[in-house]
Amino acid sequence: MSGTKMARGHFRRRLVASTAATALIAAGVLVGTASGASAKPVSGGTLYFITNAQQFDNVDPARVYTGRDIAFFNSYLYRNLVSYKPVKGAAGSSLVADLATNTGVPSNSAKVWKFTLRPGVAWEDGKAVTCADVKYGVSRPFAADVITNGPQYLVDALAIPKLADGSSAYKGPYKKTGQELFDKAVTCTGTTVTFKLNRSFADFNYALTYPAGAPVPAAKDKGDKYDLRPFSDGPYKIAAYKIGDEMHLVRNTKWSQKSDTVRTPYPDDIVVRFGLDENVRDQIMLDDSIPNTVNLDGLQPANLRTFFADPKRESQRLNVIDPYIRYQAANVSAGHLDCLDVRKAIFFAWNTQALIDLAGGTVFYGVPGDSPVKSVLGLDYAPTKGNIHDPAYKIAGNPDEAKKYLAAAKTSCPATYARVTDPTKGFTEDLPKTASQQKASVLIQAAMKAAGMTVNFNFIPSGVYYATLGDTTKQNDLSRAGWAADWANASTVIPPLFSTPSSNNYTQNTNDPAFAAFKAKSDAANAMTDRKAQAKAWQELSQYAMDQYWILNPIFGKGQEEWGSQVGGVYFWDPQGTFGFGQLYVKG
Amino acid sequence: MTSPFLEVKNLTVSFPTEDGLVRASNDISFTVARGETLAVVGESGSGKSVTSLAVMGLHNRRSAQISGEAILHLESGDVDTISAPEDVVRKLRGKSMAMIFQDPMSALHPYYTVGDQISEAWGLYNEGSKKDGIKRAIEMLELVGIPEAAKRVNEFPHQFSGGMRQRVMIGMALVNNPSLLIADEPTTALDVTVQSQILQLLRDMQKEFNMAVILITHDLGVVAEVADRVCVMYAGKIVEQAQIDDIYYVPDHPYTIGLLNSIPRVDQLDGRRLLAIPGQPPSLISLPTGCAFRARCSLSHLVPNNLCATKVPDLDEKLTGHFSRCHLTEAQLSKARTAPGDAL
Amino acid sequence: MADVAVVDSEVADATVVQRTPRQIAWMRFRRNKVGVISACVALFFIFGAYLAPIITRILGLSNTKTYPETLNGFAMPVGGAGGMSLSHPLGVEPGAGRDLLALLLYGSRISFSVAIITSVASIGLGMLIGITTGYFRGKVDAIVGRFSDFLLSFPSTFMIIALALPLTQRVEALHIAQDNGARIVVLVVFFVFFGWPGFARLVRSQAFSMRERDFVMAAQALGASSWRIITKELLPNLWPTAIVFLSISLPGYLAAEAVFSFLGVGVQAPASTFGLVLSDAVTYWRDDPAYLIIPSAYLIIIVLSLNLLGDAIRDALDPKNSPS
Amino acid sequence: MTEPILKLEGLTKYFDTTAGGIFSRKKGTVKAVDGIDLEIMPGQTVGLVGESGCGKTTVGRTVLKLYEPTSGKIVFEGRDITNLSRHDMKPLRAQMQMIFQDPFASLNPRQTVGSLIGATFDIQGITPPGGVKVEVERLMERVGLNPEHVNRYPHEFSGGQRQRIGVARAIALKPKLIVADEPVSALDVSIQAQVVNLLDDLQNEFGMSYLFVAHDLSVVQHISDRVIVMYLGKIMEDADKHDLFSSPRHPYTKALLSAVPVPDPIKGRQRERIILQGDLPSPMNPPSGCVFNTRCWKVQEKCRTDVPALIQIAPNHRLACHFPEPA
Amino acid sequence: MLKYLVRRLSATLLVITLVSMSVFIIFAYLPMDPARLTCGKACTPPIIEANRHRLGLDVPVQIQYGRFVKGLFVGREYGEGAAKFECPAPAFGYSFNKHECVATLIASAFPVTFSLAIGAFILWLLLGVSLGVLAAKRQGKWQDKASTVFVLVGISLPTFISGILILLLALKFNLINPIEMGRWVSPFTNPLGWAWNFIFPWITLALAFAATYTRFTRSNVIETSSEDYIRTARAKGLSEKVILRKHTLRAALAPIVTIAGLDFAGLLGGAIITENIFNLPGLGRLSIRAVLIDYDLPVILTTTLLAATFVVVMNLIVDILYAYIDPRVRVA
Repeated sequence: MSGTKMARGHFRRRLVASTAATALIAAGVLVGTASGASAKPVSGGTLYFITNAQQFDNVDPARVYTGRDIAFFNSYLYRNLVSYKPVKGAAGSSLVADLATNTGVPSNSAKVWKFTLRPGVAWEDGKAVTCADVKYGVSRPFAADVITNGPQYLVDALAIPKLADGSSAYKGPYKKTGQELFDKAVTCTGTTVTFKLNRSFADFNYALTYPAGAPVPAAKDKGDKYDLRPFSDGPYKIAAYKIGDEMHLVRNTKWSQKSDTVRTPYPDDIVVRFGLDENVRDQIMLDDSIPNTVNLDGLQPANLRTFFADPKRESQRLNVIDPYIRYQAANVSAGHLDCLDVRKAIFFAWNTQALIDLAGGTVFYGVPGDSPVKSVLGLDYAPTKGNIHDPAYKIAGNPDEAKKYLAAAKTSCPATYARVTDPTKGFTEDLPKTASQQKASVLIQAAMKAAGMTVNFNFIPSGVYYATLGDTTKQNDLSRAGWAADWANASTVIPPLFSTPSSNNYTQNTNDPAFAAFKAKSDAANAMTDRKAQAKAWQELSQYAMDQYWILNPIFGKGQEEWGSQVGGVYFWDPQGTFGFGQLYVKG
Repeated sequence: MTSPFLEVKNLTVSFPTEDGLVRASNDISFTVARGETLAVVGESGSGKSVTSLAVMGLHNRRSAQISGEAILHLESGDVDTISAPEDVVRKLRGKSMAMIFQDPMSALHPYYTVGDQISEAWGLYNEGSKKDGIKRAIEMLELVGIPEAAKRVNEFPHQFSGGMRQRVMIGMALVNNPSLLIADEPTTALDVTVQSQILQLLRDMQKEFNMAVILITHDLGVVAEVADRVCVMYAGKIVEQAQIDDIYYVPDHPYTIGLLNSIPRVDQLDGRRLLAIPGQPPSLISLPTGCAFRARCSLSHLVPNNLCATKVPDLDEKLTGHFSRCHLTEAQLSKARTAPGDAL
Repeated sequence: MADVAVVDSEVADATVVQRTPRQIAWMRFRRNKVGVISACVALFFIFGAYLAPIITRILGLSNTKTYPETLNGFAMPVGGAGGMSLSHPLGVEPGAGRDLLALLLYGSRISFSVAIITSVASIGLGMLIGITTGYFRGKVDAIVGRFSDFLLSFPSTFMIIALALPLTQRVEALHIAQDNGARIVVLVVFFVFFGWPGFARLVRSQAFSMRERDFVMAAQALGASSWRIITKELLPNLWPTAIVFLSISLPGYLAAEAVFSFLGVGVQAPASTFGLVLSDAVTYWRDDPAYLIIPSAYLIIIVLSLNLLGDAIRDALDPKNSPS
Repeated sequence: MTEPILKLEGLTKYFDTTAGGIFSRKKGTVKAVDGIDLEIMPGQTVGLVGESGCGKTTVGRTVLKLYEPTSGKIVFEGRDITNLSRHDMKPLRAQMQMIFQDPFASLNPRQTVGSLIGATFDIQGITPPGGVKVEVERLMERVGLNPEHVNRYPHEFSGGQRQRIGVARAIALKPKLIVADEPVSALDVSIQAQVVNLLDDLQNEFGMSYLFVAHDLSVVQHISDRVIVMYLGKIMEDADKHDLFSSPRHPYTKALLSAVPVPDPIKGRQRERIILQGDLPSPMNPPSGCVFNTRCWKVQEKCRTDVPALIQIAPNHRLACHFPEPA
Repeated sequence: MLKYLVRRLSATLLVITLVSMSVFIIFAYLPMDPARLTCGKACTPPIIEANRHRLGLDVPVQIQYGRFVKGLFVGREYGEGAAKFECPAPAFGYSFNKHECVATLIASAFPVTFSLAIGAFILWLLLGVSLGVLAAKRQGKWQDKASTVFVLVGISLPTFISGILILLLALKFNLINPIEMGRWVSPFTNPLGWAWNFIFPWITLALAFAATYTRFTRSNVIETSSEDYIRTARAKGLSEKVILRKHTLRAALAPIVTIAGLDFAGLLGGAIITENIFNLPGLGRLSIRAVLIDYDLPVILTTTLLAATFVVVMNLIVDILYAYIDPRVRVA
């Protein structure tokens, strides 16, 4: 399992380039935007996907939360009320009505949203998709002990009271505790579903691009087991899903093109092969031995270069700026990296160059970033001052500068200084246990050593990496993490990463004296309706986070996709940060 | 005297080892006729078993150097088991010559029933089904005195007692009416009461089958009970060969004399001190020059010119039909015989 | 009577060259060319492992230092054969750019340490338990015997893999050792825990049968204490078994350590062991085959020479060849 | 009247045989020695004969408390040592020693002759006059070994020489009783006499008693003053050597004697031979009544039901038979 | 015999019970918190507690064990209210990562592991025994030396190296279709496809195991050849071929049953490395991924238990088999 690939499954957001779309640095402009655009798509054939994973993390619509999986299932199995437009480029980030006839009608300062269902949409058993199905689907994320992993926007935003411990008073459709509260928040009148929110939520329809808002027929729901065999209202249905082996999708004969303006199913069969080792996958891609294959995981860095240098593979690859930033979260709580000077020392000592080289170089991996908000977010991004723009900053690390800060730390925070410089102690970084992160640890160790610091590593099984970090008692001094905006608003970046003590905030900055002020400003920004003012607030907050070195050495990442010579219709679907699965076809 | 069935001439067997050549048996010659029992007596390492295994062609031809002849006078003609091709010798084994061993426990295959093992031997030289073989095995078991043979034929060797196992061995060896039976210490592992049973059985079987029997043993008592003629071996060589009574009453070699004088006898209650032969047998790798027994022989000083140390004595016929390998004169020997205490 | 004595000793002098059992084994071992060569090779590697800090210092290398100048912009070694050069005799590690020789020297140090500590500890424990149960028998023997049967039926590999992570955390929490130290502790404890019953069984059966041997009875008849019998009568006769077992288990544990670190259990990066280097090398096999071949060969040579050495020792000490 | 050096009263030794499994269970009991009474006088040699499995070796070992007796009494020099602890036994061990059958197995292959013999002093904590080394060399010389070989290992000696080492070890502390367990049966014929003579000489010199355990009646006959015949853990007959060999009263003794081959062809041909049928019964399941009844040619109904007592039929002659042979 | 069987069987059951108990206790006292690890991404204390309840870890360990044992016989229910579902007996637990009853996962993984084990087993036995016999018969000749080399290489070459080399070669020469690699093919519907699927893993394992058997066979054949009963067979006039086939091998190979049985049992628990390298969805891969990727406790617990059970049961089978082969150890 090559690290970048593996890790990608564990960054949990993908980016909407921007609704405003104007300031967008278009994705997919880096290396030839491939895809034989001239060829006409053909129907039929079998399309293969190959991956090292044993299974999809989740298949249950309420639990799917990785960009790739959302794009995959949205294209084939589920229909949401609204969807992103399945086209290349900036236009792909615009919303279109899908299951609904419109993209949502807000009222009461966007505290109430109404969607009307499209007629003629049927489940795979032929029954019509009803408003009750939508309501039932929306209710499921409330069953927090069954529906794990999914996005929490609906739970957070629907007008249902919260209990003292922060959980919703509604416990989901299985236990039915507080059902009446939910029934008030989500109502059906005919084919119109109405959502009552607890606050103004101008982007609420974007939150509904998550399948968590997709309908589920109550009769087919089997709780946890629904994750294996969700019911389809899309153009395909699951013929077989065997973990560790394959998922086989076949055409859903009850689906009709008339009722769907978004999807265009081409292949007859779609097969996802699980558990293929990286050597095997790379072999397939390099030899083009299975030409109707799409690689869901990337190539190993070494093979990546070979593949991208081969002129024969010109039309089988994409190298784009992806929606992710990768960074190290500094645990600023007492007893950890509670010393700004030490954090700065680490920042300056960091050998970003070697780490980038290791992961494929700037061509494939990314460039040093200067903000938690990625530049592709447009409006909300502004270059920050300091950090990588500091004259002393060197991309390959500046141990001398680091030592200066360490010297300062000696007086400003002697305990922390003593610990990080003690060869028998040092500080500890959490890393997911993948081959590439283990390799990266070598470089990190060498860089820290050069600056007179000691670093240890705590490798956590990759599948439980974030779950383990989420336990604040388990978190160490520094934790590697990644993030992508859920849609083109830093409201999906700054608050989750810094201003809520939720499980996505690995800085533990609630202990920071500046936290209260930061949170207040963040909450205010979140509630702003003036987009420009809001953007400015986000920029200031970004600057503050960077100044505090809550996160260190972010990388604005890139992503690559490869596919076989028989696969056509490939483009990079910006908002999902992955393929536009729905347009893929197998060349005749 | 009938013509010999087996004629062994100048048989020499050596084994090359890391430490040197082991001359296990050296220039052995003897004959044995049908109906006759030849006993080969000697201590461990004297070469008695090695000789018999050579006759049977049971030495690994790669690890043993064998010379000389061992001629079987068969009805179909003479065969020299030393020089004959392996395959020819193999087809003589079991049929023309058979062998039984000291330890019947380890000599029987632990995983097969005794019936299987006997019928396997029978099947080699007889046409017939397995059933016939088992029938024959039962016959043989009855013959060698195993009670309830029909039942016990299906049992495994470990279910038999030592004596019964040796009976099975004998039965198996005799299943094809061999003309020659070599019994290599057949009773050494057995208790005396069982030993006498087995010796009795061997005598009976010899009569029944009119076999030539070579009995290899270290026990002079056993020899006295069953042998017609005796070869005494020492350090790989035959030192004395004679009719049974001659060996016991007119022993003609200091070693034989010494042996007879050194063993306590249950029939003599005089409590006299045993006359031990001093020292140890020599190593077969570095045999001393001259007579191998010289170092332990108390009479060698009687031989002039230090002859014992320089010349290996020949196996001379000192009395009629009585061969001895010694430089001493008959007179000197006869004195040693009659007054052992004085001479030795 | 005097006549007997004199002649006896003459013959004994002529036939037997005086040698102690140890000398005989040593002589037999020396005669085995393959054994001697593999002993040299094994010693060479063992010394290499334990002198790693000195060797690397002499060569001006470090196992933690990265050599960015040896890598190109794609973090691949510059030059052929995995970046072999005078300053980096076995080339460098792609990706991070550490010196491969230093990695292997330090890596084999960990592997050897684990293997040696484990072998010695499990043999020591096995010897202690085996000899006591074999000699005293009775209740203790029955209980220990059942327990070791029980352990032998445990899927030790599974247990090690499944428990390595949580137990490492526990060892760290108890401040017994930290980080890779803790992982090594866990690995060694596991190996020993599941390793001793095999040897104890062997020793027990030998002690059991030896106890019935007349020389033990002779000692008992002289009034020797159990302690004396165990230490003076049994133990000296069990050393060859222990040495043979050691020579067999050493390469076994060495390879096992490599396997576990390959699987991601046991020692972890940024430290280097054979398993870690090899699992990393597999991802580079196309672009840098030397990086796969050299460590594989290095490991195979070590294990092979230890195995050959073990064979030679076994032949030299084999009781079947022994004159006793 | 002199006191016996060793007296056994109703000595029994049973062995439990167990079956494997998670919990071992008793499978059966081997009655190796089943009620033995005997006395050995100072300077006397008592031969204990019988076929393999008759329990004679077990008697020897139990006498020395190498096996704990199941019941009965062992009296050594008038002292009941049956229940003495290991610790209390230790000083007594200097007085009672053992010579073993297998000269290969009874010497620890990893110890030199010097340490093998010297261990006796070491264990008993005795320093002989002149020191252990001198004494060891003296002992070696006494048993006919070259004292220069004191640093050699057992494998460097021949069988006969090893048995001499064993003898030297046994006599080192000048014991009063030596249990010699088949001391010559593993030796070649020409060597047997050497060791038998050595034992004879030592007895003359030191005056110790021997319990001479052997299956070879010729050797026993030669060395013993008195001979005890055992069968299936029980004494069949116990008599003065001459009585026993010239006029055995027990059918088993008689059969045993007649089965011993005599190295005299003419005598052999003339001799009356009693060939016993069948094998020794299993000591786990001995026959009822007289244990010999299954093979006895004189067996009668009484033999199958009544156990014959070992009774004194003449001075120095005890017998356990319902229908003894005529004297 | 029946009595013996019953006794051995009950002893075996007891051992399995003890093993399962200790495995249970060991895992129950680990510092890992499965409730947190499987509770998903938005873990708050109430959710973790709800999750603990869902996993059945909110009760003392003896009750957990009781439920486990009960589940084995009557099945087990999970979830509450409308989300309730059942794992039918034998229920080893439920994997919330894979959304499957562990028994189902095992049922699909076991045929793979069994196929791998049985094929490799046959291959290495054939290879090891025939090489061993050859070496013994040609003692000191080149065949013997060649087999020694094979043995040493086999013993010294870790499977994670040999397996990868074999895989890379097979891929390089297009001997395997990479996308179909390791996919389960039933031997009943497509025996050739099944065999082809497993041939490289078989070779990998056979290489590692055959060496031991070659060595073992060689020394046993040599040892047996010097037994008295072989000399007896020769004295009977049997030909060397018959002696080897019927007399020597029978005795020389009998002890192999024990080793082979235990090796086979060990493999049945999962050949972790080989399964991983060759993408075989067997027990070994199931368990190692459960450990290294998502720490899926019910799966780890079950595979561990299963592996132990295989060893214990195989011990029993081997003993019975051995008694059948060697009449001396047959019990009355």
